[in-house]
Amino acid sequence: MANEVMLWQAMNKAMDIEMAADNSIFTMGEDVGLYGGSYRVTEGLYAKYGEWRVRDTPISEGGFTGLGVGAAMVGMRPVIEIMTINFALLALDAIINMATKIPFMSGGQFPMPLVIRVPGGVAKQLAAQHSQRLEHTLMNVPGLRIAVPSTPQDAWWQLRQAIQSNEPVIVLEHELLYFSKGSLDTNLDPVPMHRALIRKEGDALTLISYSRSVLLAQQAAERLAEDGIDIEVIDLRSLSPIDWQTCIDSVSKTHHLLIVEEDCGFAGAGAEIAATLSERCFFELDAPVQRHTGLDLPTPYNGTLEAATIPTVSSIINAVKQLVQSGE
Amino acid sequence: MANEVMLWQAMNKAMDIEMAADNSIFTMGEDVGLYGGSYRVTEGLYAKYGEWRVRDTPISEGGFTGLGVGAAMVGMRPVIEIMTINFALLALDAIINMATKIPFMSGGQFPMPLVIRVPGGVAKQLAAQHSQRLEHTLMNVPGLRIAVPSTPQDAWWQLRQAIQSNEPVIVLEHELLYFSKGSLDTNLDPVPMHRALIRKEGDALTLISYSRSVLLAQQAAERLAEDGIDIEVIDLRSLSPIDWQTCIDSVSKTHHLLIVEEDCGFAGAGAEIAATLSERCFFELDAPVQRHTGLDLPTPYNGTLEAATIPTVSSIINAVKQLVQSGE
Amino acid sequence: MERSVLKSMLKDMLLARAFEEQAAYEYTQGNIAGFLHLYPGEEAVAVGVLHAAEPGDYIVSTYREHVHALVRGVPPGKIMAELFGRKDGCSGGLGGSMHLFDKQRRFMGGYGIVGETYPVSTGIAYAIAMRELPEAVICFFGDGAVNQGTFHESLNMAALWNLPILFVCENNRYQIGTEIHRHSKVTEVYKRACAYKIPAEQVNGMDVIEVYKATQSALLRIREGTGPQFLEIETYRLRGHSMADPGSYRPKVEVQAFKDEDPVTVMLQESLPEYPSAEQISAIGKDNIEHLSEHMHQADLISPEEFLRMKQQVADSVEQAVQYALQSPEPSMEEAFSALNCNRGQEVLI
Amino acid sequence: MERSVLKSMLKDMLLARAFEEQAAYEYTQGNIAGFLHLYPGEEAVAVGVLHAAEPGDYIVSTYREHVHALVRGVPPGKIMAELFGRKDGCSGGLGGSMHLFDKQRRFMGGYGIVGETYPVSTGIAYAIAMRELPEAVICFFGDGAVNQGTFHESLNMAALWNLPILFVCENNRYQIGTEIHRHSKVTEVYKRACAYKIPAEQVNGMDVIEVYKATQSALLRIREGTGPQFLEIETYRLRGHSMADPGSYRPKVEVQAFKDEDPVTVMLQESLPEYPSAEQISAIGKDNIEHLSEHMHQADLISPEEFLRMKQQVADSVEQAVQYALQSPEPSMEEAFSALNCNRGQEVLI
Ligand SMILES: Cc1ncc(C[n+]2csc(CCOP(=O)(O)OP(=O)(O)O)c2C)c(N)n1
Ligand SMILES: Cc1ncc(C[n+]2csc(CCOP(=O)(O)OP(=O)(O)O)c2C)c(N)n1
Ligand SMILES: [Mg+2]
Ligand SMILES: [Mg+2]
Repeated sequence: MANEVMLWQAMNKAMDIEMAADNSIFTMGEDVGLYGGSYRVTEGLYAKYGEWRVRDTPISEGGFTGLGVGAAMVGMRPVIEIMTINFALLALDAIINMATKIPFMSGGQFPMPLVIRVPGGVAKQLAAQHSQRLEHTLMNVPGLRIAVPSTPQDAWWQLRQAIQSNEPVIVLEHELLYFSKGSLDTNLDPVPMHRALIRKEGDALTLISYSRSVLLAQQAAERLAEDGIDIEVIDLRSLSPIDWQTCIDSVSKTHHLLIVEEDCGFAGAGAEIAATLSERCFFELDAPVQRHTGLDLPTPYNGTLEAATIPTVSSIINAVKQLVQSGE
Repeated sequence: MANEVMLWQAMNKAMDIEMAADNSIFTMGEDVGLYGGSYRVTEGLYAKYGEWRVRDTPISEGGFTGLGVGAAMVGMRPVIEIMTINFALLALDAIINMATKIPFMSGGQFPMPLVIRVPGGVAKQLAAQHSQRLEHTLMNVPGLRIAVPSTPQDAWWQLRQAIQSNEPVIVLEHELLYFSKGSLDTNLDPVPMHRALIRKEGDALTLISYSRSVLLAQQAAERLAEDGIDIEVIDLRSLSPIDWQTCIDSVSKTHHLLIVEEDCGFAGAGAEIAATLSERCFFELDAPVQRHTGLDLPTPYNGTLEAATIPTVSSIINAVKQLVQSGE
Repeated sequence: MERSVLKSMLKDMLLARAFEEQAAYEYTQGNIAGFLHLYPGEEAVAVGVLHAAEPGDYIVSTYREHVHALVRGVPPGKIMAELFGRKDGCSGGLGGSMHLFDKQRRFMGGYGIVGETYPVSTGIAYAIAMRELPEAVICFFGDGAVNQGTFHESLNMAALWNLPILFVCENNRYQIGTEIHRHSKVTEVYKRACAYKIPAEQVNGMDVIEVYKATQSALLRIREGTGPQFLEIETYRLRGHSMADPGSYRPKVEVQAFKDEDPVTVMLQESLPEYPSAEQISAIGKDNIEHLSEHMHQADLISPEEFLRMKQQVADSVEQAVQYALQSPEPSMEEAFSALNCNRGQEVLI
Repeated sequence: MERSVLKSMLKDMLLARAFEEQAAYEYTQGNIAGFLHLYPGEEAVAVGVLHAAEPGDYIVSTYREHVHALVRGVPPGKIMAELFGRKDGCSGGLGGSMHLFDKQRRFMGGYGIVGETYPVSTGIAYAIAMRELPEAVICFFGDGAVNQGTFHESLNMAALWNLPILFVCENNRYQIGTEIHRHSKVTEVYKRACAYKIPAEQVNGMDVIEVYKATQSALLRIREGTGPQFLEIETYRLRGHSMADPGSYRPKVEVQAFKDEDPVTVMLQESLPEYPSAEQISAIGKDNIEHLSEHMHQADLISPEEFLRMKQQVADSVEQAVQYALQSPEPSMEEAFSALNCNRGQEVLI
């Protein structure tokens, strides 16, 4: 039975069910405990599981992310919350030099069942230092997995899968999605963690996206359908690994590919997607692969400008129309 | 008059001439002073300019890189040396959240004449934590410039240009190049800082690379020429901005593009190059753009395996041959 | 202390309170968005410290910095316009509430990432020391910020190289919802400076005169070449951490603050943090503004009429600030790109 | 102290010295590459500390960790094979000199990035505390590592949550070429623990007995629930920072160390750091190995014959270690990928 829930509620439930099942799981971060989490994902857990399993931390991102690494080495399953991705810049040594290198450097002696949850993205006028995306940086790290859920159902599945996995997994959560609603059926069999899903079928063009941009793309697709342009919308759900086969199959059908992402375009996540699919679909493509991305500009505080730095439903519609026409 | 010098000597000379000309320049980093710098770039400067202008620091990468930012805000021209790129993970908040955001967030009140010099790359069995490359991460930062000199002449020009520029510039120096020799003519007019250079002309294929890989590519090109395959080798010299025009002109001539880089392939620097040129040269390409890159694996300590994780002259030759044939 | 200094401090405190309450109101009206961190309750810190500073000194602050900018002399209209995201804001509408900058007044920014004020300050101070100038840097940060690694790294370097920095910890005992005993082993923050041999003391942040005097002598020591100094100023914020924070983690009886004499005229929406009640307030102690104004009345340093006039002036200037902000246009995308390109000279890039 | 403990410590110190000198030799022969950081002069630290630890305790060390691994019981052959980059190395030849790991012996790694040992240790200790086990973590680091931000962040958390960690600073007074007075304002490292209320003391690292005793009582306090403890152990490295470092920044007269009784048989190449001369040595004090062996001779705890036998055993085991390393094959690329994939279970990824 599916329920309508908000994304944070799906994650909160996922945390709860996993923590109840396995007492080697603990979560840690700024204000995850008494306060209940900036975006409510850990609400109620402090009261239920106590301070050792739901730990408020000092402002020491490098220190407590690294703490998660050490704990994972002795069999714990830490879920570290970094309050926002912007602060994760302070924890990259722990993530890149420690979490993903230790399993390898030790010759495979120490698996790393570590989960790092990070809100991020362009939200509402939070200005340049609080509006970043870091997908590209994390993608280039061998051995790191990246989940980017866009629906409550995926958030429920992927957070649980991340916690159960022995790989270091980053869950990137878009700040504007926590309070978005969607159906959640807790009895459904999970889709594999890194499988891409086709959110809407179509044959005019393949649109690949992830996280919040998928929702915008779906809205754009509905409007385009009214104009008789039927596009296929793929939600990647994972940025490392990427489910190339689903993408290739779609491009082989539509012969047009548009990538939509919120990150700055230059060397963003879309670069890898465009590069690989340009190569692997070379003989299928009727027009160059296009990226419709955020501007290469720090995010301005002013709301009008901020909105103009990232894709919107109407800018996506325009980009699709242009690309479809160019191929004709 | 050109002299044969080692790359570190060219950089050392560049530092010296700039410091002599402008006393708002200072340099700072671990062992840059009394010890003379891990790779000798700052040799002799401590004695000549004193401890305030050539400052040995504690091991506090985040702190002293941020110190450079503050000093640049009041008109100094700091040249911060981070001992290797691997430690720059500890300084990314200073680079990304401070150096590149302050000019913008302040509405343009504070230019940022900051240079950050960073040795890096796969050297000789330094193992996973000391063999990283971080190009992709830095490229995605709007407002950050990245110079990647591969010859003593470029190192001389680009370090001086970086110091004279008001933009925040990262100079990525390959650890295996410091003791490589090349000619240096200090009287030559400089090539613009971010201009790509064609190191060898040819029409069979365009090979784009940067830093140490360019030298390997040149050797490969010479051997290929003996087999009658004449490729064009482009040295990007800069990863942000990228001189697209030089690349496009070349691909329009050769119709084949191979990108060679030492970084892990997935979401590496090559992804942006491949994505943009696949798009912009779509109608010129006879075969898919190929990337010949480092493996998506942390660097093993064992020397044989280490060598097998990155492109070599012979692996480049193979990659060229395969691509040229595929397009036939 | 000179009467004129006291008067001017009182006026700045009134202005600070009125400006912040107005900002809270404008937030509820949708004129301000994003994170908005307000200062009521903490006025004596910024006012006391900055009145003791010289115009040649540099100020580096956090995301809770409107009042620091105000006291430094940034026109209220410029600040309000920035909060509104307008072109005439002190950061051109690009920075917003957390990123106020004013180069001319050596107001070196509002920083949003906790712990950034330390390295910025050491950098400026390094430049001063290298050039042997008589200037100092005043570096603000909260109690929660003390656990960031840059604190440690920067204080060591500042001490090692004898840099002219006054470190000012605004200890309001909370890191958002985490009370100081739950984020720091050593809760007397000034004691942590011992690890760097930096002279440090604790100051009552409810008493602006004490803050002023402590700052004066610390700056004097800096100018005499004694190197960095450290003040822990004990204070309290009356509101939640930001406008998004209901502040429900604070036990009601604990709230140590006084209601402003000038009753808060802002209509607080249900979702916004409530002020402590009059009872809670009287159970504890005195608001810093009331403290100073009573002192001045008693010492006959200000007449009731003058006080009223002062309040009116303050109210007027806040009103004017709002008008200034409202009539300012939004910045254009072109302006955004030229801000990014302020780094560019005439050089040929490619 | 028990005679058996003393003997076993002496043997480990001799083994440590011989192993490291052999490694230096193998480096000059091209059997070892990369950065090689050696321990001669500092043996009393690892030996004294680790002999006082229990098998259930966890050890976390830096890139200068061969001896810590040796004393912990990792077979010399396994370590030498790792330095040679061979498959039978304790990290499968993938980690090398700076990244020795042995899960079974709770040797939790050699870390190459300065400052990483703190967070790894707090993480392990958090797990211990959460599970209420009687174990402790021993966290090694150098004097230069103390200025990294993670030091500060981790010590605060360790103290705040009362975690069972023994912090051991190996103070050899140098951060590569930077002498301690030039990298730290407070050079008595143990005093820096005051910022976290962590009990701390200074120990003579040339006297293994003192190190052993100090560690014993610190670990006892930890097991009694007193929380983290801190030892600053004063020591000195006889060689350069690594094999690539000529060590020319150290004034000759300053070199505070003794030449090993067992004369260094290694032929040092010109490019390698030289040992201090006999005069320099006698000008200062005693090498830690000589110190202990003299003590044991005088107290009649060991006979000259037994001592000679011990040396022979040590020489044999180092020789065997080299043979073991030489006959071990190189790892394959397949093995490298399975190390990366040790994180994988049966789960379907896509
Ligand atoms: C590095 C970093 N981590 C977390 C945050 C989120 N955050 C913003 S303010 C704050 C609390 C800061 O507390 P304190 O330093 O005491 O200052 P106060 O807000 O009380 O003035 C936190 C955790 C941040 N901005 N930067
Ligand atoms: C974060 C970081 N910065 C710099 C280095 C380079 N480095 C390696 S060892 C070292 C000196 C460390 O000195 P100390 O902590 O005293 O240890 P010692 O080598 O004396 O045992 C430096 C600077 C590094 N490995 N990691
Ligand atoms: Mg606070
Ligand atoms: Mg040392």
